[in-house]
Amino acid sequence: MEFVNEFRVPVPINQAWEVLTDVERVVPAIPGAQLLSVDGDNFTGTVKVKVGPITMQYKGNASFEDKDSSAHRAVIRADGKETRGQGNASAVVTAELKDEGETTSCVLTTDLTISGKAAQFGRGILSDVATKLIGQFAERLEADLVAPPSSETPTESPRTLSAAPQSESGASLDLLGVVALPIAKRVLPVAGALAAGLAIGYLLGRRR
Amino acid sequence: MHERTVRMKVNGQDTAADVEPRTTLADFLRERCGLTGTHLGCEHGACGACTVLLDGAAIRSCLLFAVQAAGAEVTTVEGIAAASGELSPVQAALRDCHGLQCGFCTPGFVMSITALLKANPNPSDEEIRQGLSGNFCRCTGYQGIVNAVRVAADTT
Amino acid sequence: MKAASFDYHRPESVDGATRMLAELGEDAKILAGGQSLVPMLALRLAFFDHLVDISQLDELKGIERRGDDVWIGAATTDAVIGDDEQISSAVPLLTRATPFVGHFQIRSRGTLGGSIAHADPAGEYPAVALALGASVEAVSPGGRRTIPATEFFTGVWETALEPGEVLTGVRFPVWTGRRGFAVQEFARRHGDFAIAGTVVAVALDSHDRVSRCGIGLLGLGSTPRRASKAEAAVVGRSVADLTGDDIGELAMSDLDDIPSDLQGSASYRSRVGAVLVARAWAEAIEEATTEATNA
Amino acid sequence: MTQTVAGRYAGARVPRVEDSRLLTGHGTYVDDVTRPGMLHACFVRSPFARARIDGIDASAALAFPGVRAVFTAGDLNPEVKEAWHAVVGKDVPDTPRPPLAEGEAKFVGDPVALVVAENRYIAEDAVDLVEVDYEPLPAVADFTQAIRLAADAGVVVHEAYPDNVAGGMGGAPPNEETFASAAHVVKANVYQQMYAPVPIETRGLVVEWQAASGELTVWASTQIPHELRAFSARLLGIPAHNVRVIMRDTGGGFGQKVVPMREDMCILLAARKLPTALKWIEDRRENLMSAGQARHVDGTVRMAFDEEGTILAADIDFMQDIGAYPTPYPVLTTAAIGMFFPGPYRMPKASFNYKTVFTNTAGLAAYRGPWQYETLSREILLDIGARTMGMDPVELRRGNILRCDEMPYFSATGMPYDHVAPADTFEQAVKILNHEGFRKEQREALAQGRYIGLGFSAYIEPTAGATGNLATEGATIRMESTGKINVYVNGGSTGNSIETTVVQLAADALGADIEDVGTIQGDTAVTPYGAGAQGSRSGPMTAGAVSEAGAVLRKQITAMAAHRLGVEESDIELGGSNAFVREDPSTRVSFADIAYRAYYEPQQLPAGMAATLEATARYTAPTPFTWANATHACTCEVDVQTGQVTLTRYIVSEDVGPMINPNVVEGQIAGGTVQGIGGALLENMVYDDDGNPLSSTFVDYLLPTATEVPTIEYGHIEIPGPGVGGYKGVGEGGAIGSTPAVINAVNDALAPLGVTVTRLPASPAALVDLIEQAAK
Repeated sequence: MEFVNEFRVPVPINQAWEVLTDVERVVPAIPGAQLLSVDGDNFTGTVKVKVGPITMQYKGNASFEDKDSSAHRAVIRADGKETRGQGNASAVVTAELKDEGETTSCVLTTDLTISGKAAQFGRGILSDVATKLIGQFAERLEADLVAPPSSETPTESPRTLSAAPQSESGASLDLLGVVALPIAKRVLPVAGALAAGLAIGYLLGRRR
Repeated sequence: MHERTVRMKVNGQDTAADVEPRTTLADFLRERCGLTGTHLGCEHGACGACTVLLDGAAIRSCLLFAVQAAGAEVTTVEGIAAASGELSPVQAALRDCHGLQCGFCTPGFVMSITALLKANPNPSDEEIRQGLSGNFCRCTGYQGIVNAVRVAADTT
Repeated sequence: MKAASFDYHRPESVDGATRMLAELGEDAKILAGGQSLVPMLALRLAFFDHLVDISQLDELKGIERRGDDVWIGAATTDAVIGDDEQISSAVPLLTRATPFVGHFQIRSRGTLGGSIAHADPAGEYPAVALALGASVEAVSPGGRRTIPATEFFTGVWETALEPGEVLTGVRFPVWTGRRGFAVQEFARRHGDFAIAGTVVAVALDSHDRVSRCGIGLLGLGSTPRRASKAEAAVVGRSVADLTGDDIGELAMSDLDDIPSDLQGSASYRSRVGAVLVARAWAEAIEEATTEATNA
Repeated sequence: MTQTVAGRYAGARVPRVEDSRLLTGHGTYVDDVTRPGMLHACFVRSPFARARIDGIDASAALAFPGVRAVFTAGDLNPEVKEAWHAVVGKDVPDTPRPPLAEGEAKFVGDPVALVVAENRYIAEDAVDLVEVDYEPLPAVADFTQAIRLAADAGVVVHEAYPDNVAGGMGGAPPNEETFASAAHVVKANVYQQMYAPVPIETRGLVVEWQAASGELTVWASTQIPHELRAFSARLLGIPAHNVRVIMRDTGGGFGQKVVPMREDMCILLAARKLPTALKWIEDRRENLMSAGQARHVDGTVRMAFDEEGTILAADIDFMQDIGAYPTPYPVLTTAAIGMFFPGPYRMPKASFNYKTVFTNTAGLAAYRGPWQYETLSREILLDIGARTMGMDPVELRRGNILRCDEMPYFSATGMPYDHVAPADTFEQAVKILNHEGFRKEQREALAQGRYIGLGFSAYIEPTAGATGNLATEGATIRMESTGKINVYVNGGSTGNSIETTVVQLAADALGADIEDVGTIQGDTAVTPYGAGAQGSRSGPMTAGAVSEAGAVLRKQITAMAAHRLGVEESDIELGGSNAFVREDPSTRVSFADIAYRAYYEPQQLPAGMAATLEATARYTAPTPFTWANATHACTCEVDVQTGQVTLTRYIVSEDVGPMINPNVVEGQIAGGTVQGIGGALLENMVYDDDGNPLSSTFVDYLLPTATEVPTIEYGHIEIPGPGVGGYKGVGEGGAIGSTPAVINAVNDALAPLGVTVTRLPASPAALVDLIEQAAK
């Protein structure tokens, strides 16, 4: 399943690239993410996603597939395993920055594969969830980027333009949905993998 | 781990057992009280096979932990017929209407119908079907069960 | 299919519960009726080290007329709500929505507070609370506060409640005058969560003009929704000038996160939602106008 | 024809002997069995549709308090001696079926390891602690793409089948000249979704091995106690007489419990390595993920008609999804779809061709009316044909359906129909429905913008198929020392009431009062071999066995009574649990006295007369098939705005020969019919593109409930079959005929909108989509 999320930060592209590839600044911005270890090319982290009563925690490691500082493009492959249960999540996250003068747009393309209970109950609102998480990420990141906080923070607050299909892309995606009900009408954990991908991805960014 | 003593009245009998908090009422009844008439068909509150009466109200015993029922009065399918073995009107009606085949879902239906008729002694056909819709049966196609509720309503 | 281990607590009071929750932190969860939580635990989708059972606290039970509202304690069960005379006369929409909440075996355990706090996008009670303009009462060691239903539901199973805050009750405004109420739901089977549903409340003035309107939607977003645009469009208009179909279309027009799943795509849900709103509207208007003749 | 037993009890609505224990919670299902020190098993299952297993680390699980063992493929799989199934036989090449996944997990839910612990709670805790190192691999999730994926991408489920095709078969090729020259030719693609038996009691067994004596005792939820015993002995390589299988009550099977599956093998193998009994009770998610799948066929059907709508030829070309681990060998069973495709119609030419393909889903398993697709696709096509030719579907069927006077009749695929009259059940159904009246009502409804419809479906069904171990059934009848009678049969009842029917038949066979007759079933230690409750055979086959054993015992009783009363054996009548002189009924001796004499005063018997008061017989079916038949008629209303289908009337007119117990017959029909209704409208076992199952709970897998099913009206035609009593089987028919009847009713209702459903299930969303498309 592919998701495209876009957000803007009110800083020039080089500054954005610097920040976006700075582990210490990016990780805290990722919902539920925690860096466990940085070991050469290998980074491990956890992402804990809570939705109502449901908690899904993935422990992940990531490998860096491509990073082009001139094109401001980074590709990260991340794999996470549920810390409880037999489920897995893997994500290939491509982050591309676009120079828009005073602002920079960041396009995240996430190819997500989920297995385990999360996949069996939760496909219905994945894009909704991913969008929400990235939105949170963007807000926190922006707050960080415009720090030190001044009274006139940018008027344009980050908008999340979800290019992800609201599951209207035909029957196949509809089948990925999950029927509403008391158990897990909507399960977010899948988003954990997405966040994991981001987390680890940006951790990797640090390595240069 | 951290078991605790749970006391409740089951079919009129004072009962106590040490259980983990996560032990469901269904497992408490089946494994600690030896009342295996309460069946588990899904363990997530959908099929109704584990239906029992808690202080008179029909509930899913797979959706309640035994510790939550502490101090309560529980009635299971074993507590429905007379001590002499004479079937209750609901049980007799199910037999007379061929309202059961494999019998696995039957205890849940006996309990649900008993509660249903207590709350509404003279249900319409629609009320009967809606009242039964929380219990799954795979054998009978519900034909005999629906008829049995009508018959039991007339005989009680 | 057995839950993971947890510790069970049964506080003696709401204050005791809030203190307990403060001590135990995020590894603790409030257990009320448990009809949504326990399946999640059994399926091991949810894990908590501590469950704090508030279902037996008397101070959370009860139904009282309080000024222009009816207050219902959080631990009041669906079954009690469905049978209560005062509610059926003062807040009929709640009474009519109750039979749609699962099956009667679920309603004997399920509670109003649990349903509101669980905030299922397809929950009936949350939609009723939105349509009628109810307010939610919560308490924490920090004190008590009241949250308008319109600000309460923030996302899938997410609410404005702070960690450790306990929902104590809900106040439902009593609508007076020429009122009409209707509930329309569409589900694959009786008792299933709705593919789409709506609860409609209208009040008319003596000239058959809509003086007040509340339309709650369920299954049509990541939270229960209020069809604000449709509500605004009908208030002040004469019922003769309004068609259910238009209102149904309008009610769908401002939805931006209709879910898609096994039972139907977002476009299907929105189509069904419009139909249901139209049907509920007709029912509610029918009732409101006939009340005139009685009045 | 054969004489039918004119009995006192056979044919009556006798109350069931099973009911009092089941209604009071005193049945004994496998989960009710406990043994001293019993341990509990839970499987570690693959979260991936296809993944290489690079390693399994059970150390954390083994260290967990209360865990006794963790078994992996290396521990169990090498222990398998023989694993063939009797329904197929030992000489047919089988598809792979390792107890635990070996090297590669092939579907979500594939058992990878087995945890044994002191209770189920701990076992589930430990399952989460087993670390399996998976390397995910591309999977075949959509069976219609299986062959392409193998060819284009090399995605293969089993290495031994590089094209993902397990096998197939083609009869005579389609007669294209006929199709080319016929006045009318209709063609349709019919896709049937995957659904499953879903008994309310899941699978399970308790296995106890006693090393010292080499004895194995198995308490099981099964339809086939004796064959489970034989299978267990073969699997473990121990003598069958050291294996005892016990089943008292089984909570539904519908085919799921007729053949031991991989988990059963695992528990049998693991129990042998443990000091105490091992219990495995499948939970609902496991049941919906791995207990086997059914239906799931995609095919193209064609029919050629002349000017008057007479069928000239028919052809079916289809593919069935058999998943990763079909049980049993699927290729032959699938052939039935092709062979029965002509159904109850005069069809001069018929041809079929099919393939069975592997996918990364659980695996095809038996389900009530496994060949149902032949009726589904044929009956949908007939209605399409009728609309195309401007005929009423009733007229079209009436002109082509077979009549009693045409029997015996060989179908174009070589099926030898006899003792059956499809036209009779059809006309009876049309009559009960009041066809003309409905058409009038339909026109009026349409004028008001309401869409109501009528659907028919007729089929001819092979019951009591007499192949292999299914061809015979045994019974022992014993008059005990009290004069009471016990009937010992294999049983395997999963709700088919065979305890009651056996008692009815034995009482009639011996002239006993029904209260004096009991039955013992399901314990292989005391019952004669039988093939169990499958293939709509229990009624007719067990009736035959009881009749033959009863005749022998009747002779023994008569001989003793004649001597006791001093008359000729030919003067003796049996009735009311007495033997009496025909001319002078007051001269009598009770069964109790006869038994007392035989057991306690054998020396009083005349010289040379054996004291034996019991008989065992094995009945062999007289014909390869016993043909039953039925016509289903259904009416519905469709809400074209929401797509909601409401069934308003449902009629089944059926011929299962004389009815042993009409309650039982109608109960079987109703249960099957509602399963078929579920298959038409609700039930859908969905996998996503990655092979994740999306209906693994009762929240997502929609069983019909009391609010979705109509009242069923029955019509009975009783044409005696070839066997004893003329009885025919009734177990499966309802599930075969109802799905197409419902779909045809929906299509009839929506015909004015130009909508025809050929892809199942007919969900509200699917119907609304079709209606919108048709409007464009």
